Amino acid sequence: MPTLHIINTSPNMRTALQSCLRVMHEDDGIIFIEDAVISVKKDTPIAELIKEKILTGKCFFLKPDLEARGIKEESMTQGIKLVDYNGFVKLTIEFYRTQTWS
Amino acid sequence: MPTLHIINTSPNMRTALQSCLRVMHEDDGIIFIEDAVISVKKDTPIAELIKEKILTGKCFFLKPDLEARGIKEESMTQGIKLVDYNGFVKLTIEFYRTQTWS
Amino acid sequence: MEQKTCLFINRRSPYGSTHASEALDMAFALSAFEHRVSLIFMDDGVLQLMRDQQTETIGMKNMSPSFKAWEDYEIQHLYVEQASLETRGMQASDLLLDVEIIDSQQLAKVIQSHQFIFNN
Amino acid sequence: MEQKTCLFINRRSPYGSTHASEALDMAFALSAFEHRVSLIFMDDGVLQLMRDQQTETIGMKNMSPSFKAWEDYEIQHLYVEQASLETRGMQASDLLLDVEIIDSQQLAKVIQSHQFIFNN
Amino acid sequence: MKFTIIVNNAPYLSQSSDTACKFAQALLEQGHELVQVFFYFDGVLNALDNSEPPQDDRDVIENWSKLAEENELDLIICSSAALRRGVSDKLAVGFKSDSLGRFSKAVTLSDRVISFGT
Amino acid sequence: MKFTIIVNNAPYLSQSSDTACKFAQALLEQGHELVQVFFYFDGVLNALDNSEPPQDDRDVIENWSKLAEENELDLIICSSAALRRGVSDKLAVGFKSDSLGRFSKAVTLSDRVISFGT
Repeated sequence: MPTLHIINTSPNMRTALQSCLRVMHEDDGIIFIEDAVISVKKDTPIAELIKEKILTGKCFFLKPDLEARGIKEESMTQGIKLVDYNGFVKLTIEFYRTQTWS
Repeated sequence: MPTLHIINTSPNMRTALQSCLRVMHEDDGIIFIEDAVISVKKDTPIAELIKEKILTGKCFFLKPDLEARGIKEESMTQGIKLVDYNGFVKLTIEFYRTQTWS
Repeated sequence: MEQKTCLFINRRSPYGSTHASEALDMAFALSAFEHRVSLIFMDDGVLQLMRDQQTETIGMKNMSPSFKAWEDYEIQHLYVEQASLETRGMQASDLLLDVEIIDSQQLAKVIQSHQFIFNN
Repeated sequence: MEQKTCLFINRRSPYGSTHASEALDMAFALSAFEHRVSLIFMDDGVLQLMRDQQTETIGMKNMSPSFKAWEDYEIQHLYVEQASLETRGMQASDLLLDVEIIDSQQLAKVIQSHQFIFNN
Repeated sequence: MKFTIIVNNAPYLSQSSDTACKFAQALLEQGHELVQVFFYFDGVLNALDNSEPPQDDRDVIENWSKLAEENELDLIICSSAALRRGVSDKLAVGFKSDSLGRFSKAVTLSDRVISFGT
Repeated sequence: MKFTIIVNNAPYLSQSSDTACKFAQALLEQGHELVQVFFYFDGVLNALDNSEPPQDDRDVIENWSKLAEENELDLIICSSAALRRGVSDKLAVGFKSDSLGRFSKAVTLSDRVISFGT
């Protein structure tokens, strides 16, 4: 019964992502929203941190938050998945529970 | 004209301390208050980070915040300096300006 | 009423904010209303359990006595993450309560065994 | 009135909070009242300067036009820390303004040349 | 499916309240049930009446009030968190102050409980 | 020496308001001058009237009011930050709402400007 982890603060500024990755099950998903969407940028220290998780196909980003911050598709790590608010709702149903990390 | 840097969040949870250390001048001082006082514990990753700064004799901790969190003197890194609210005020006069990192 | 299994993940230092103390209030309330509540202390949350907290000088309410209220509620489990203790140079003997100290993988399983997770 | 030299250190991502936008309001106000104001963008603050921000879908006010107001105020300097750009995979060409890109040691000197520092 | 949403942060300080409102709207449009929106910690500050944000910015509190009116929602702020912070009895449209017991009942009825912020 | 103190965070959410108040008290006891305490960002929420924290906890807002009364201090909340958040005209004792211009004058008169929180 996998969990959807919701990260809403920047991993450049806070250590929530490290804690999340430490206690995450391999079937779990992760969605980056609000200030956390900066994690999408390729070839960065954070990209390295979530590399394995991206390979599982369960790494999601909230598209409206990416657009707001002017982050272009060509600068994103390959293999991540973009969702809108509707897709976010669907993920919370697809996964059995959510856990928010700030 | 040295600066007193004020850190008020835990370096275990946020990256403010790293940013502060990156742009700090060698004459500058640093005071840990509120949740930041956990940095006082010896033999930890944070202790390692501020090791050099402690050697300069300009690493201060707000004692009331240490007491509140039950941190004992024998678990503290050697060479740090404890101040009360009065001492904190005096430091802000002794140094030329303050900069707060959250 | 249908009981739910609720897990509180307490990651914050006490006193730096009211998160620690208000999260406890919520945990107790859910327990009083028949939900099955457990708590995990990890990251700076382990500091909530430190012995000998003295809050007179900062002028704030001492949280430690609240933990004695455990016994009045049917809290299922109190877990502490080992890695969080180690990073902070802490040991089980520093804590004011008997707790179950678990590693990060066990913690992942605890999360999987609950319906709702509350973070703070 | 005695002018002061004021430095704003902007470290926050835009939109995740109003810190970025309210800090600008304060900087502009101090400048309007004859203080000598400079700004540094470092850490996630460099994201405030990204081109092509589109905030319609999140329903928030776009910050980018505010930066054009620079020209109406006598802002002394706009600095961006090189290391903060690099960590985020960003370059000068990603930014919507001409700024002075400086390294961390130069930044330390900029801090030393101001009387008051404002953080956000 | 039955949702409870928890809003933990003050408006404007954090985007969490905005995101929670967008999320609530999306789940309602998909035909799901929103049992309760519960405001805790500084989230209770979303209920402050008469806020006037700058004209060119969004009005977070009004967005909640509209959503509540259009969907006959319960927006519940925690009474003890509100009392501590000085959030008075006069609340914005759609908000009610109630106990953690009321929240506990919503938890009972829900398939998902989702937290925004802290 | 002449100080201005800036309080950037809401009470209770963060200890910063408590620390700022203790710091203000200490500097006044040492005979320094406190030109202004300015509340910005969510700091304006320190001025909410009629808060009632639990009896066994401290009352952050009352602590400020007392300090202001005993020392005839100016506790200034930023009017535009307050308007945005719904902090009304009826403020706790000792607080006044005013513009960033008022703050700017305090900066002019100060030897030290010290920020607590954000």
